[in-house]
Amino acid sequence: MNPLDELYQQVILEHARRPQNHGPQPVPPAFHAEGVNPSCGDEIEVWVTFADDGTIQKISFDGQGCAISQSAASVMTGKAGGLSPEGARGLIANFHDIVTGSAEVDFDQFGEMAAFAGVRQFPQRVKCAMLGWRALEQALKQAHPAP
Amino acid sequence: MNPLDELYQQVILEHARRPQNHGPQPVPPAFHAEGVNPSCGDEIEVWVTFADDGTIQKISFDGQGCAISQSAASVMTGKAGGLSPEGARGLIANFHDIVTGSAEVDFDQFGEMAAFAGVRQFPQRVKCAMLGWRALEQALKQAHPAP
Amino acid sequence: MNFPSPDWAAVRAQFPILTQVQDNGEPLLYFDSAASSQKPQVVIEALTRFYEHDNANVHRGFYELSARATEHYEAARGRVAHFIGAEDSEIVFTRGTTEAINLVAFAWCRKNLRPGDVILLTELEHHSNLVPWQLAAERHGATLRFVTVLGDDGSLDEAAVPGLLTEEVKLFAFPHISNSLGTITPAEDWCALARNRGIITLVDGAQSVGHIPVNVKELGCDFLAFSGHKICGPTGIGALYGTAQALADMPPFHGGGEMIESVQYERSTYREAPARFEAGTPPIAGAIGLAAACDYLAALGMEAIAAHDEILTARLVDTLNRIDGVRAIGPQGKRGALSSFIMDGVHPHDLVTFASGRGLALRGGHHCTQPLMRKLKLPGTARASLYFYNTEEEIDRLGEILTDTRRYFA
Amino acid sequence: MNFPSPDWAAVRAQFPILTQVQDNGEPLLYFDSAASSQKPQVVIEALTRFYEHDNANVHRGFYELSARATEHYEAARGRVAHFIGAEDSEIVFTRGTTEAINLVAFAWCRKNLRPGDVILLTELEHHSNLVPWQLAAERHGATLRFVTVLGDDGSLDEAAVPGLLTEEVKLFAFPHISNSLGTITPAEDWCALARNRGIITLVDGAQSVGHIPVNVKELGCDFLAFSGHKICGPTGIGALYGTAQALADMPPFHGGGEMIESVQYERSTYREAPARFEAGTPPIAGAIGLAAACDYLAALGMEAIAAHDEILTARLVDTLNRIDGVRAIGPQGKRGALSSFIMDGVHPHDLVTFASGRGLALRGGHHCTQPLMRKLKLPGTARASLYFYNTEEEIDRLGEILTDTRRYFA
Ligand SMILES: Cc1ncc(COP(=O)(O)O)c(C=O)c1O
Ligand SMILES: Cc1ncc(COP(=O)(O)O)c(C=O)c1O
Repeated sequence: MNPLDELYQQVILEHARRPQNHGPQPVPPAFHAEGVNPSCGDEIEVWVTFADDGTIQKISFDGQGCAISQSAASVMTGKAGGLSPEGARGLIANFHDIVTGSAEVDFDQFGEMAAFAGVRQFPQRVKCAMLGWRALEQALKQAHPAP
Repeated sequence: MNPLDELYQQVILEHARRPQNHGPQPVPPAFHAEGVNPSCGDEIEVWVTFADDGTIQKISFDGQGCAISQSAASVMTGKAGGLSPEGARGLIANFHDIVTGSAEVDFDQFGEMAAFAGVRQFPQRVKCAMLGWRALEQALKQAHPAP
Repeated sequence: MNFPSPDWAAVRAQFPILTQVQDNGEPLLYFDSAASSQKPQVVIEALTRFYEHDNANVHRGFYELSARATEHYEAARGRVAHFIGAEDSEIVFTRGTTEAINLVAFAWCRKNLRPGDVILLTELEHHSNLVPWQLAAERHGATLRFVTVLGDDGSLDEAAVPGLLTEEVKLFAFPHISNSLGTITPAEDWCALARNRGIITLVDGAQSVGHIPVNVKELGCDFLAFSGHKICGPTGIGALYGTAQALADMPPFHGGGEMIESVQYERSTYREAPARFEAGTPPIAGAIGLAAACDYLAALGMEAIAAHDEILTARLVDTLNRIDGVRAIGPQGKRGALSSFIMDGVHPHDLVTFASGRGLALRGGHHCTQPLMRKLKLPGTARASLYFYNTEEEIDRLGEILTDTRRYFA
Repeated sequence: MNFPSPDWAAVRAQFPILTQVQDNGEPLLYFDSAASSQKPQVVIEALTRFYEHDNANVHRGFYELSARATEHYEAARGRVAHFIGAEDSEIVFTRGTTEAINLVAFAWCRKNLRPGDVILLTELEHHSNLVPWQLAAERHGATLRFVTVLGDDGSLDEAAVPGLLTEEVKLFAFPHISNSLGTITPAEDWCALARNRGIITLVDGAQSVGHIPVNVKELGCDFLAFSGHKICGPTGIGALYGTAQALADMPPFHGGGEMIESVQYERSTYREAPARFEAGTPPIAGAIGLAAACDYLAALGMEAIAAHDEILTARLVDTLNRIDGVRAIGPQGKRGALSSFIMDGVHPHDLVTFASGRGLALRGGHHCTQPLMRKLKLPGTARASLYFYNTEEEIDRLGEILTDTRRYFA
């Protein structure tokens, strides 16, 4: 597969065309965070509500952006639901490792997230892929400030 | 003659060793001006007194500096005495032309000033040669402000 | 047209990088000259020659090498000045357009901007001609006003300009050519209008100098800023032109060697412009490289370059508009040598990434004009910009690649 | 010494300019490296390679060439950082030492300097580490204090430093090595002392980096400034090192592209350091050239360079002192790779002009330390400065020429 086709795998293009959990959903008491990619100006907003036990109950995002940022955020919303804060932080780290090339990519382990391994050949797009994920990180920080 | 010997002609070295009209001579009501060469920090002071008819009566200078600036100032004090302000301005222009190479150099016409023609091969030294002369220009301006 | 037209194919051959094949085997199709131009051999050689033959620090040295370096450096100032119709002493070397604008925004504003004063800009500004004024306004209690952009054809509300140039306006800064839409502003008229009212003008010439003939005296501006790297020169060099009067009206900015007259421990006096604004060892090789670039462009002929730019740009816009789902943005008529465009359903970043896979170098995003993009409700654009070394064949190939791009993502 | 010593003759051969014959037929004897160093082939080639293969604007491009240029530029930051023991994010590229110091004098002082505060300097300062603080003090109502120079051996009143670092002192800036006398300051001790008292330190490393091993973490400074052109790199590039904390404590300075996060017409937000302080297109090729120079020096070995510098400098001082009527000025013991000197009855300018006629490149004057010269009652000095490419034979030849010079003018 050439690098472009690896970057724009079918699953990525599908998510970009029809993102999940997308659109403004300001349901209080949701935690809300924004991500801005200074190199392109793309912005993404993420809303998260937490269950009483601290796990992520509902997560959605809004914003316009490239196929990479949109599909990455879409996949994120599918993966992060039900996770504990630590679990979510671990997931963010996993995803970062996938797009930067620090992780062996195992489809069984990572599911759709593995499709983003093609990003590693385009270092300039790492920020796109991480945009929504960084916003989730922010929202987690707000909900569970470091002691 | 090589460029160096042309620059440091005997007459220049002589004037540098034994400058005329040299030393602090703050005789009021002398007009006084300073020249600073920013590229080396050398400073020269010039004092001028004028006769009733406006001609230069007495001119002297003080300051430490290189052989070129000292000898040029020394020669200046020998040449400028008795000149009218216009005459002195013309002399300054002549000297500038000599050191920058805009003038054919005629020893009969310019006398010791002609010895400074060697400076034109050392553009970095033009400021040295002009240091005292620029101060004279300043003093003239003070004494006879432009209308 | 009464100027000789160079053999453009031969000219192109003078740019070593343009023969490059990309990693993926595709030949390089360079359409990002508005961001940075490529360099002809003669400019690269000027740098090499300097370092191999003439390198020394300037101004304070009395030995041959330093005298030569100084001569070359000051001659470079003269050559750059000549290129835009200025006097030597009206050129301050800077790192580029951005630093040139910041120099004015700090030094000129420090002396001349008071609380309540207004700086007039346009809504087209590149961040580099916007953020420095935001910071200056904050420092001095002034405010910014803007000439409005009327639509994504990049047209400005020119009729409003006389009314906007009120008494509180102290400075009017605007781009000669917009880098994201290609708009050409009526710079001469605006400069005349402003000068009549005692308002200082700064023209951001980053996209005009080197593309169209620019003569600062005809332009009538007080300041003009431009970058070397956009006009075949090295990176890290550019210039601020200022009239003798405007430069004299600025206190020192950076302090250090070269810009001083006399220094004591507690206070100093400063030299006149341009030295006053060139603290420290200057980018000597850069200045010499920029002069080589200016000479190179002048030898090609700025009229010839502008005419060739125009032909290529027309073909570019036409090519873009023929592609299904693509819309060229910017002026209908005369414009800078670039076109922003959008492709239905394809984000600019995906577009340029895909295009890059075919060897095509485009820029995608906000082009350092975020507020403009926001105002026009664009999520950024893709932009193809060109220079005289581009060819009609390259433009045709660009059209093919964009057609493929649409197909890929649709 | 447990480091391998390079073959210095072979090293010298890597500098194309050093084989040059002067106009008058004399071979070039370059003794002005403290003003600007010469460049090895490998640095010149790094520039050429960039312009011929990798040139594009950085950061905002998604195509291959721009990705490569960005990678090289950011890798250059890492290589320069590594050279002085810093983290990548602690390096801001500047035009040189002067701009680096001005950046701190503007941005850091704007946030942190209040009326009544004091900036402590030494009487050794180069104008570039003096005038920026004069201007900052004027802007903020602060005052300057100085560590006293005790004599023309360049020694400082070190005993007074603890007493001078009072509560009002907010920043202590000093040279690591004096460019006119060669004094080496006790930088580590001073940084530790200052840090203990919460006082920020800026070390002017223009004459130390590239001459002796410099590790910023061992030095313990908050800021370090140095210039590329003095350490085998191109002109127009240098760096400011700042600890993450010190850099974070600075508001933006120049505004423009690259340094912003989000821009609206009325206000903007800014990126973190180092991007925050690199407005506009950076000197891309310069940064890559500087990294090549750092790698080159590291490959020679900074310990080996320092040891070789030391041997040559000792011979230089010895040679000077043997000449009748000549007196070397500066420290008796360890010193930077240079010596100022005076010759009885011969003004430094005449000396260096005459020497230049023999191919010898010396500097004469105040060396951008006017107040120091005035204090020491010197009408300037002549200065011979060297680097690892100089040879013992050159020093011997320098001795002969100076002997002739004395004879000529006496
Ligand atoms: C000690 C010292 N500080 C600062 C500078 C200024 O460096 P630059 O001119 O490269 O900015 C120099 C060099 O001239 C220097 O020797
Ligand atoms: C219109 C305009 N202004 C200013 C700039 C900034 O130029 P530089 O980045 O060379 O300082 C640019 C280029 O990016 C530009 O296109």
